[in-house]
Amino acid sequence: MATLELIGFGSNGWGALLLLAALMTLCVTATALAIGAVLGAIISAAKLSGKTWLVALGNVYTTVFRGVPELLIIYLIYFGGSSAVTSIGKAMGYEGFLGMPSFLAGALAVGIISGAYQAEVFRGAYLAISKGELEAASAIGMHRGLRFRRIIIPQVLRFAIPGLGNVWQLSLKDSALISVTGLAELMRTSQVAAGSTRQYFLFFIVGGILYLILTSLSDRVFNGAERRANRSMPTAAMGKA
Amino acid sequence: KDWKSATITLEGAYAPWNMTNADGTLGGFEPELAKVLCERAEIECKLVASDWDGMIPALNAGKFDVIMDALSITEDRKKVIGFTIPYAATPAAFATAKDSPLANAAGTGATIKMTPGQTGVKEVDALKEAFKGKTIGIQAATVYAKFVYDNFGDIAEIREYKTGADRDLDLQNGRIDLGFDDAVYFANAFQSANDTLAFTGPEIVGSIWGEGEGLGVRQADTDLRDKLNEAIKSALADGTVKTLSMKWFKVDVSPQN
Amino acid sequence: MPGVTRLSVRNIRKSFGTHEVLRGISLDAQDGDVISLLGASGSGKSTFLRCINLLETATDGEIWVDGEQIRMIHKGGTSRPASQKQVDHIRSELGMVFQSFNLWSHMTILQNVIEGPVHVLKRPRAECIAEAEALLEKVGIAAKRHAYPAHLSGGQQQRAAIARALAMKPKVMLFDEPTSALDPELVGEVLRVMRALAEEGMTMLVVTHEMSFARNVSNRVVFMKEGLVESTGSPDEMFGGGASPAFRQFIGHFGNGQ
Amino acid sequence: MPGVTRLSVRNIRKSFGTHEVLRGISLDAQDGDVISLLGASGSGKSTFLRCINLLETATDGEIWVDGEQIRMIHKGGTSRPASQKQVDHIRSELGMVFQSFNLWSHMTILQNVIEGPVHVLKRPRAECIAEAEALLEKVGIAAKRHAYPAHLSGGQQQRAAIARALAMKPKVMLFDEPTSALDPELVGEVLRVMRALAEEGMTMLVVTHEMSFARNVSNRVVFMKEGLVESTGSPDEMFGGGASPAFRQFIGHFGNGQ
Amino acid sequence: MDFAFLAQTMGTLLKAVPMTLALFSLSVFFGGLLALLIVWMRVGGNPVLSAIAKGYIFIFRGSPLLIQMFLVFYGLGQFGFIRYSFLWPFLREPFVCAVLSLALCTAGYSAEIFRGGIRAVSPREIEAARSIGMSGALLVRRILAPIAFRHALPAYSTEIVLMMKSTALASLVTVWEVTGVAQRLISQTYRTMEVFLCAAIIYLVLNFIILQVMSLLEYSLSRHRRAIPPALKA
Ligand SMILES: Nc1ncnc2c1ncn2[C@@H]1O[C@H](COP(=O)(O)OP(=O)(O)OP(=O)(O)O)[C@@H](O)[C@H]1O
Ligand SMILES: Nc1ncnc2c1ncn2[C@@H]1O[C@H](COP(=O)(O)OP(=O)(O)OP(=O)(O)O)[C@@H](O)[C@H]1O
Ligand SMILES: [Mg+2]
Ligand SMILES: [Mg+2]
Repeated sequence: MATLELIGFGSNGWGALLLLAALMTLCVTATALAIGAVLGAIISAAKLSGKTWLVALGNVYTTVFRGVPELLIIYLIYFGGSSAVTSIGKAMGYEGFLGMPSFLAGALAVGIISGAYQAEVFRGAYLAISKGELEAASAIGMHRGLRFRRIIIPQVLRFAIPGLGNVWQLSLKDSALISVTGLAELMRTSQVAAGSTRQYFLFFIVGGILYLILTSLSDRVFNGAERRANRSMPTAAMGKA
Repeated sequence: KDWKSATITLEGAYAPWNMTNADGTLGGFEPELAKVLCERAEIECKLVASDWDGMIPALNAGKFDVIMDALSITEDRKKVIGFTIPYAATPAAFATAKDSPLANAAGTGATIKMTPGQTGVKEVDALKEAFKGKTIGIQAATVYAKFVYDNFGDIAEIREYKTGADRDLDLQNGRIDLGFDDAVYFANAFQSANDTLAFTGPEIVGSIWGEGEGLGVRQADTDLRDKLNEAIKSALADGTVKTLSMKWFKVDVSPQN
Repeated sequence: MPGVTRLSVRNIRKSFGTHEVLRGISLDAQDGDVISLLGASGSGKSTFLRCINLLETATDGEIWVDGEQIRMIHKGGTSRPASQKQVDHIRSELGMVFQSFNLWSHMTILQNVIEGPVHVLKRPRAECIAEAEALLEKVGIAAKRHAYPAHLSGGQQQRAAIARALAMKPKVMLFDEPTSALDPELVGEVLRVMRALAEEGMTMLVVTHEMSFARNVSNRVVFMKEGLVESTGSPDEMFGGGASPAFRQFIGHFGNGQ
Repeated sequence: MPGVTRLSVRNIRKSFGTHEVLRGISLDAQDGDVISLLGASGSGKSTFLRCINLLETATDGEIWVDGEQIRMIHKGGTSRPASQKQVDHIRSELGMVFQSFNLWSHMTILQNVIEGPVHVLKRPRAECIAEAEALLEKVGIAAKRHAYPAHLSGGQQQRAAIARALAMKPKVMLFDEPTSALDPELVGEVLRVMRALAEEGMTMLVVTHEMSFARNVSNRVVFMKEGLVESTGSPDEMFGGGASPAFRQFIGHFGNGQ
Repeated sequence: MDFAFLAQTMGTLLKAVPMTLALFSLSVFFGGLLALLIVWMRVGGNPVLSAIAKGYIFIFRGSPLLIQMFLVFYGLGQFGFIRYSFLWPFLREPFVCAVLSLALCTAGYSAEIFRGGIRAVSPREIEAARSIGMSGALLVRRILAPIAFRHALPAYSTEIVLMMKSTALASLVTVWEVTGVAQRLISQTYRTMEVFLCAAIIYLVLNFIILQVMSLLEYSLSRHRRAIPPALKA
């Protein structure tokens, strides 16, 4: 059947390209999540610091990057980032254009956005740590650094896993918007295949299914991580509604 | 700069002008023409695909050096980028569903010539009665959009699409009655729509669509533009453009003036 | 070495805002002393313990732990410890057991117990594990050493918390109502462990509502009222005829179940 | 009207999976009876109360409330009530007071108390408010009627919970360890209210660890052991010399604080 | 900076704000209703309904809105039986389709959020309600829903802001809201940064207002958690 051939792996099939694109989506999202984790940690620390201006700075960051459509941010970073890099190059004596690679621009944009969401996740996780456990750490003479490393970090990670799962989910779909930078991720490859073969529905449905597969795979990873992290928690007794 | 090498961008999803093959390579009229032009200009060219939406800003940001994506040469665009001479000029026409009452409207099969901003042409006005109250789909921010607004804005409902392909789907679905676009593009679209769509009314050619489709370059890169102009001239003169055009479009799109 | 002063508190004051919770409390604990702190809710017992190991900073007063004075900086109405390093050191010499156990939920019981020795005292891990297991044996929960706190009963959690504090080899143990979050039947387990500690000569300061503990285990009873030591004495003096009217009224609450 | 049987339970059994928690318990409560249910942890006291008002469904047995039998459907090892409507009606006649109060956190105390009369019994709001205020007066927290539960002490919350149950004008009150989540000093407040209720002739079934209540307030003591009634009798019989060895051993836990 | 151009751009974009707001409010409203239905199916105990709800949530949370919208708008019309049904006069309208796909998508997310809220309700408070004879709809209306809604509110405000941003995709189906108009402006003027900056400001302001309203709502619904008198602090 022609349809099967189109999405298959033969010489006329888009299967290989689509799988590669799904892999690209995975890579760009993972990079973005890593960038976002660093930013999120810094921003949540600022918001928890209690210093007025740091808190304000954190609030501005989270408000702006959660309040502006992702597409606009991607554009602003894709184009704005290039002109910034170019002018830095000029200042250092390099004549000509220095583009920002689409992968980097896309990962950076999605990462900055996910940083805003991760900041909230980390903050919530920190606040969920029992005050008593922190006091117990002080009471045996742990200094700040040790307390942070031994008590706070492990618990923040544990409480943050479900929230991080959601952020991953959001970023996965934000990465679809990176297609405007020309990066051959899943969304753009589906569009290109659709435009080149004029089989719009076929490729959009296949693209959608690939996204669902990525989602369920990552769900599985996060659920596993959550179960592992919650070994130490009481088995929750679900109340009947 | 002596332009030993250059990067050319195209969308890779605008068949048959340019498209992506299942193995990821680029094919179609423009990639093949680009190869010819680069050889003649003695430039080593690299083709990269990018998204239509950001193409012009990205050119100016320096991500590539040349746009080759059925880019019409217009006054608005000339304000932000430079153009070579055109390598193609295509007519435009209305399309509708084959079984629609609007099929075979007055002037179907004829060709008329128009100049920029021209209205009140009798062949066009002849369509007004039939198109009254109908919905016309156009691709947003194109020269064709301006034509439809100027001539039918008062009698028909106009709906703007982000891409021509979306509009074609809605034409098939019956959400709109008519579409107006590049006739070469349409001819190819009809095939993939299983020939349920057809042209209606006259084909319109002339300077109303600008000078035709040219290569876009940064305004500062006049040396590159000049090199490419020479290559285009020679490819037009020896019929290479015509050969490629017949291969991909089944008609000759090389500029006639 | 009886007679050594393990803990000495001189004239401690503590205010929250305008509310003065501790209004000048002094107390000495010699080696082997077991002191029960009694008092109505809000009388400042918890605050007093928390000031001793600097979870709260006393507004005024002096604290010596095992002969070493905690250096404080008093400036413009607020005070803070002069050296965080000294604070950490002092805290490692004071074992604290909380009402709500406060075991670290992400660690097993054994990990909870070795955490301090390994990471604060920086002692060899293997040695700490051996000692921890002995301690867990002693408080009777060795079988649970690889369980997480959430999977233990309250009484077991509290015994683990005691083992955790003991693992630091503290000079003085501070207990803040260690049994009052427990079901009546679990109280006994914890009190038994505390009684054993007292018999081994551990210096202890215990905030409690368990009159039988105060009466039978401790060698001194301190009764606090509104931020002051209202009366103090040996259990025999206090629970015998000689107590102050306020204390008699206080213990009156407990005799009958109404 | 003494002598009327308010509650009658016949041979109740309850299993969770393969574990049989109640192994056939029967009990009658006449109008004005105050019955104390004692027993070790895990003996099934809570499960028994929860079966009576159908928060758990008994695997077997019969329950009559004020002369009306609860209709059950037993099918293939599982059972369920035949009519949700009857269940709701029966529950509205049984007032339940939980160990952990369980006040609705999003409502003020007054709203908590009138919720049932207004929305379940569908009585006029104004009337319910008047009655609720009288009840809150009676349990001594009328001043707190516009406060939210989170702003009250445990003892106050428990008294509000009692008022909420009383507002439904229940035929029988069921108490599941109503004081064991309270600080020792707050226990008295709640016990006082319960004693007053008993004196007014309310029929009550009370799971408790407060021996003084069982001894002085109730007119019957039921001792449960491993899902069965091990022994039962008047407080004088039970706490006097005549009790069974198992019960004597059980109350032995409570005399001293270890 | 070309302020005249910025002002003109702002003027053009502001004219599209009512369209953005209409898309937003209608899709949040219908999406919320649908979410209630789905969450009822999801937690109701009927395994078939629950599986359907799970599948729905999986599909609509797991795939990009762009694809959903494309398939709803261009895909539904491919089916003759839809084109000739009574629904077509509605589905023919791009605006209706845009609202439909936005609502379908947010319903999946909101259902999960509401479910989280329900799970956060203390089973003990439910038990207390049962023990005075509440059940069924009365229990849901008086106890479960108010507490669950309060728990769900913070997550739901985030979702609503996401919805506001999602309306930006509606230009795909010829509904010209703020982002679409901005893109059209760019393809006329090629001044990407300026135009997008104006659009960004508009969204920022809209979302800021939404968040303020939501936190006001949150504040007024959390009286029972606020201002615990210090004397009663544990
Ligand atoms: N962090 C704080 N901020 C303000 N006031 C506080 C703080 N901690 C305690 N207080 C107040 O100090 C007083 C004494 O509290 P403390 O906890 O020391 O009493 P306590 O004797 O331990 O009582 P309980 O038996 O209830 O534990 C109380 O009135 C309390 O409200
Ligand atoms: N929902 C349940 N599922 C399984 N087992 C249960 C459940 N509820 C109670 N049990 C078991 O039933 C037994 C009796 O429990 P129950 O709570 O009735 O005891 P109790 O006498 O009230 O004890 P306590 O004094 O600790 O409250 C226990 O072994 C308990 O583990
Ligand atoms: Mg205290
Ligand atoms: Mg119980």
